[in-house]
Amino acid sequence: MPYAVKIPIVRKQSWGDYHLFRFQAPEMAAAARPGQFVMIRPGESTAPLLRRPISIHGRDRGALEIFFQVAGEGTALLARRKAGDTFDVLGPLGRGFDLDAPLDGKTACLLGGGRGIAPLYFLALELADRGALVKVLYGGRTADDLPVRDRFEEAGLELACSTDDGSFGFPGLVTGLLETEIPVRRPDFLFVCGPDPMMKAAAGLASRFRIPAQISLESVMGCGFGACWGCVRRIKRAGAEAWRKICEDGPVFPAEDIVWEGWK
Amino acid sequence: MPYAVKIPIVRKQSWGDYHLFRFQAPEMAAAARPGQFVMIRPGESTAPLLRRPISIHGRDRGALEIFFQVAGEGTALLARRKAGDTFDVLGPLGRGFDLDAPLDGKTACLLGGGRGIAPLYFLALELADRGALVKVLYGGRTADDLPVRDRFEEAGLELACSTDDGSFGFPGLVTGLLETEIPVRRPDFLFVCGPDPMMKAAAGLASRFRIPAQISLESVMGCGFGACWGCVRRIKRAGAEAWRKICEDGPVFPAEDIVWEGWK
Amino acid sequence: MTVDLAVDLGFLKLRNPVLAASGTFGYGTEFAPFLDLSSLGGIVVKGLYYGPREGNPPPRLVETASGLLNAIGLQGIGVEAFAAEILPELRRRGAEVWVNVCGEDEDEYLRVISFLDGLDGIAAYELNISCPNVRRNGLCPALRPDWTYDLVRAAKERSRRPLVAKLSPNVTDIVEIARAAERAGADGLSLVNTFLAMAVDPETRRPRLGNVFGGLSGPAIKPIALRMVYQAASAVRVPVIGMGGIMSGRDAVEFLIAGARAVEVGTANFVDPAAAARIVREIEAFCREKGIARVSDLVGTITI
Amino acid sequence: MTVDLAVDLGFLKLRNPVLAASGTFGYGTEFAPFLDLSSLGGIVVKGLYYGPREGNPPPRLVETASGLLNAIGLQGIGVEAFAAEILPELRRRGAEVWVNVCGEDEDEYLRVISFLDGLDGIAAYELNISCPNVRRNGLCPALRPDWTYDLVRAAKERSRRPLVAKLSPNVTDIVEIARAAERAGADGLSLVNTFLAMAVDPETRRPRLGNVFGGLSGPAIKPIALRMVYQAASAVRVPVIGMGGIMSGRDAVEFLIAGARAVEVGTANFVDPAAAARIVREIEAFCREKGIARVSDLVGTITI
Ligand SMILES: Cc1cc2nc3c(=O)[nH]c(=O)nc-3n(C[C@H](O)[C@H](O)[C@H](O)COP(=O)(O)OP(=O)(O)OC[C@H]3O[C@@H](n4cnc5c(N)ncnc54)[C@H](O)[C@@H]3O)c2cc1C
Ligand SMILES: Cc1cc2nc3c(=O)[nH]c(=O)nc-3n(C[C@H](O)[C@H](O)[C@H](O)COP(=O)(O)OP(=O)(O)OC[C@H]3O[C@@H](n4cnc5c(N)ncnc54)[C@H](O)[C@@H]3O)c2cc1C
Ligand SMILES: Cc1cc2nc3c(=O)[nH]c(=O)nc-3n(C[C@H](O)[C@H](O)[C@H](O)COP(=O)(O)O)c2cc1C
Ligand SMILES: Cc1cc2nc3c(=O)[nH]c(=O)nc-3n(C[C@H](O)[C@H](O)[C@H](O)COP(=O)(O)O)c2cc1C
Ligand code: FES
Ligand code: FES
Repeated sequence: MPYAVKIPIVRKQSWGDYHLFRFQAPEMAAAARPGQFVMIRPGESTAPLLRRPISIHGRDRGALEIFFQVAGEGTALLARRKAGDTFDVLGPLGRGFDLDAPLDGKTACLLGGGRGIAPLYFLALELADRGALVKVLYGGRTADDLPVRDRFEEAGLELACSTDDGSFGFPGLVTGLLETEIPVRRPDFLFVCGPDPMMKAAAGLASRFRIPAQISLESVMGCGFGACWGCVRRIKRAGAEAWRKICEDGPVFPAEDIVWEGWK
Repeated sequence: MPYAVKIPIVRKQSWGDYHLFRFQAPEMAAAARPGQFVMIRPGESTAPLLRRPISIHGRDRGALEIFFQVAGEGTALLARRKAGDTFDVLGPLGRGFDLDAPLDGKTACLLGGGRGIAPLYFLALELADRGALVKVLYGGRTADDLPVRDRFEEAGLELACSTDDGSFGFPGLVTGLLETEIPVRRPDFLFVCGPDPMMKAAAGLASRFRIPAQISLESVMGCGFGACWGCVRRIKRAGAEAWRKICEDGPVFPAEDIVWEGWK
Repeated sequence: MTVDLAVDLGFLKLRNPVLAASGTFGYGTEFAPFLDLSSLGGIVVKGLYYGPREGNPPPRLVETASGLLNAIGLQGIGVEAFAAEILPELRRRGAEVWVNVCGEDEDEYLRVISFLDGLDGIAAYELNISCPNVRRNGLCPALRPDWTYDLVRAAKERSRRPLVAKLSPNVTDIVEIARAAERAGADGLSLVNTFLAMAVDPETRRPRLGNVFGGLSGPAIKPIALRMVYQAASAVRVPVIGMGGIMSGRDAVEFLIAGARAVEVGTANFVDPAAAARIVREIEAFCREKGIARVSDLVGTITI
Repeated sequence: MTVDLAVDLGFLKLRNPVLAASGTFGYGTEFAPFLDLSSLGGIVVKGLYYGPREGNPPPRLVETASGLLNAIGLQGIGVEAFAAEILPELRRRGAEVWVNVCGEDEDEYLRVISFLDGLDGIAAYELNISCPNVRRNGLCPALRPDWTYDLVRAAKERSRRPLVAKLSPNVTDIVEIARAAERAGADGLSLVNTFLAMAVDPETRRPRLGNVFGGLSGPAIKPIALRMVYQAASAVRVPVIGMGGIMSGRDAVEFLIAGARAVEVGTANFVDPAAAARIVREIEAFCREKGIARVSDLVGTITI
């Protein structure tokens, strides 16, 4: 497993609370698969103490990209880094999206809410590479919460946006946008990442329309590599429910395996 | 008492572990007197938690200067600031040097060891302003530990240096340099700041040659303004010994009041 | 929307739920340059013995990860100097004054109370039965329910003022101690005092504190303090004043929700001398944002 | 200069004084990508009950100031799966394996020991009598000397292996508990387990942990843990293994100087998965720098 203490940041882009960093990490980049994540140490002191999980947003030759939103102290510290500074990064971690099914000519709908768009850029490019017809649905509160939408378009990926306040694209929730898409596009696969209620609603639609869906879950993580048992969520497998580790068994799970009720 | 949360750094100079910052703080600068100090918060997180005491090194119109050496985590964090960043500074604090005696035409020897030189630049300029004949003795381990010696010369102040390893100036301790100076110059006053053993030795010389000496002590400080009773050292006053607060009653004390024995 | 910040301790109404914690606010006057002393719910002055005290040899402070280890040893001026030099000044400034009462033995506690009973302008006593820095091994009355009961009872009988017992966190069962203090007649409880702790210098192989052991305070202890405040508040009827690592209004709100009727701000005063007043404003802003009309509506509202 | 890192616990010689702490090192195999498991003094695997355990509902972790609050609730695979899937792999990697033994009641502790006694390749048992996360109120045998005595004695009588009792810091008098465990026949003591603590979310007014209470670990607790290790090591003859907030070689050296014969590294493993091995190297570098030929020469050398 690649593990590097100090990785140089080669580029930074910021939009308000959102930041995109590119850092040089050839081994990590070679090993990375869509849906995997890295654990980044916010600072050098003991407060904040733990690393923070951040998805791999993109890969470009020997470089990796991350895209994140400031959510608290840890991400605020990360956001203060500049090009030329370094990150203490551990990864790639987790199992990522399952891309074993034949994808050529299939239609894939990718549903990203807010910062949940992060892993979907890497995924979209990979799916397109494998011949899938990709449509990305990207939802945010306002137009300002859709900062990376240009990236998808520049990469030639089909994109539709929604905003809760109607300031850009489809007015309403991104799951509303999905509901309008499903009858038109009849996607073969759904890939989802975003806030819990959005993912739960997407899982509901997937089940109603019988579309296989993969969902990338979040959870507070102590280690990121299966050692602390802190990151569990309720997962059903072979009929039996159990607390399963997001970091090791996930973060991506088939929608039908996720137990949404009774754990929070 | 001036108290500002964020003060902009307007200039930074660094020599290895030594750093000189100038920041804009007109009220603080107006109030500052030589020997006083400020308390600076190293960061925004809870680790490190407490502010760090740093002497006022210089004043220049509305700006203050500090000069410090990296000693641990707190000063290392301070050292990472750049011009344009801000400091969270509280001050000026403490009583500073007693300059009530007539100084015109008197000879003053200033003895600074290592980072202990910090308050003596401000003091030397003030003494010169008041017509004293100032001689600064500046000691360090090696030539690299005398980074601000040019400042004194540029200000037209007489300076002699010593290094423990003999790489620059008088070879040996700065108190050795003082011993050679005393018979020649017969100083009327001594002002001392440096490591404890050096200050103790200087106090011994002052007493032997009956020269009134003022010594700027250090101690770990919790607050810097008399509230925690954490910074005490053993001080004799009117015959009675007591633990006295460095931050409030000092940091500068008459050499004969300081009890060097039995407290560490 | 205006927020009603007043809280009623039963024995005393506070203008707001924020007091400055004993030993971290000097005698109060040191903070006059930084905040309006009358803007706080109260200030608990540094622990007072009857006479002046030398305190412990330095080093007295060590910073630890998000914490402060202190072994001041209650150096102080004693009750007479307090009455002559400090109290008039605090009253002039409109401060609500609490005195943290100390003693080497029961007799001294009672003498301190008798003396203070003769003074005007003190709102309440906080009986410091929990300082870990006086005896080398950290022993104090608040470590045992019987010791707690006896001392609180004797002090309460003597006192003409409300008496809050300040408890130690260095115990197996905080509920047992809290109940003993309540049974003995304490009008309220305050907790926690500092945790008995130490630090070693690998260079000298000596304890970093002159006193060997010291008391740990600051954000590091907050999660343990909060648990104890919750447990104590759930077990007694008298009001509980919570403290331990409060740095912000949100920290204070956590204690209120867990059951504290008021809070004390300690170590934060060193980092930011205006912290206590800032925390009052932050609590107010929190309530306003959430549409909470009275801060007392927060108290004990934790849902398990 | 070569430094002899070996330490002798009496019942077992360790190649160096650094063990990975139970529950923070998974079953050990998770760390194989990051360090050579055989380079550590030992690894204490995650607490084992007889059968598989569900653990507590999430959230299970909350970060606090320089600390980590956890309420995992000892989710785990049980002894049979451990024997089949984990132990062979650990042995193949040359790890010195300790098992952290858990139980709902005395009977389960003894059944775990009996089962493990039947396996080869385990160096010692650490009897976990101090987990605060199993019962809601944090109750555990290590809170009382009589409970400690009874359980340690029963476990020791059953066990064919060295038995180290892991103590709780949530007690008034650690010395009393340490002596009870020693009297009951423990071959060594390890301390501290986590501090019972909690956190509240001001937004939801609920505890942040699914289990309400959790255990606090990490740098925040180091000063309290170090004090307890010093007190325990001064009071018993059996070796003491110290832990609590060790992040670096210098932290470890503080515990050794205070009297610990070895140390365990816990929360640090999450932040830096190679921490335990790094700490071995840092201790070695410290000794070399100070001209200390044997790391055991540091143990208990504190000057008061
Ligand atoms: C596998 C995975 C991949 C992720 N990828 C990204 C990404 O690419 N971009 C991005 O912006 N964010 C991502 N996140 C979320 C990110 O990890 C959290 O926002 C971050 O850890 C918050 O840290 P903080 O110190 O800034 O905030 P904190 O102050 O720690 O927390 C702020 C809020 O976020 C919640 N929170 C804390 N940690 C987590 C966590 N690990 N997961 C979910 N909520 C948390 C807290 O409960 C609190 O409500 C990912 C999370 C996971 C688990
Ligand atoms: C009144 C006063 C004025 C000072 N002026 C200057 C100055 O102008 N320039 C400068 O470089 N330094 C000055 N110092 C010293 C400076 O405050 C310490 O070096 C600094 O606080 C160390 O913090 P740290 O976090 O970097 O190191 P830490 O990791 O906290 O400590 C490193 C070492 O320094 C010791 N130490 C910690 N705090 C203090 C302290 N307050 N005083 C003395 N030793 C301490 C510790 O015991 C340890 O051995 C002054 C100190 C005082 C009391
Ligand atoms: C330097 C210092 C001195 C203290 N002195 C006293 C005291 O005199 N009496 C007392 O009851 N508590 C004393 N305490 C304890 C505090 O009042 C408070 O209980 C403790 O610090 C926890 O709160 P905090 O984490 O907000 O600081 C002192 C604490 C510190 C840090
Ligand atoms: C997530 C987590 C799980 C733990 N699980 C166990 C356990 O199974 N058995 C046990 O005896 N201690 C357990 N502990 C306690 C640690 O072994 C250790 O005693 C404690 O964390 C203090 O050390 P530290 O500050 O270095 O982490 C656990 C600690 C953490 C943080
Ligand atoms: S984050 Fe530690 S097990 Fe998943
Ligand atoms: S530093 Fe607090 S009293 Fe001097």
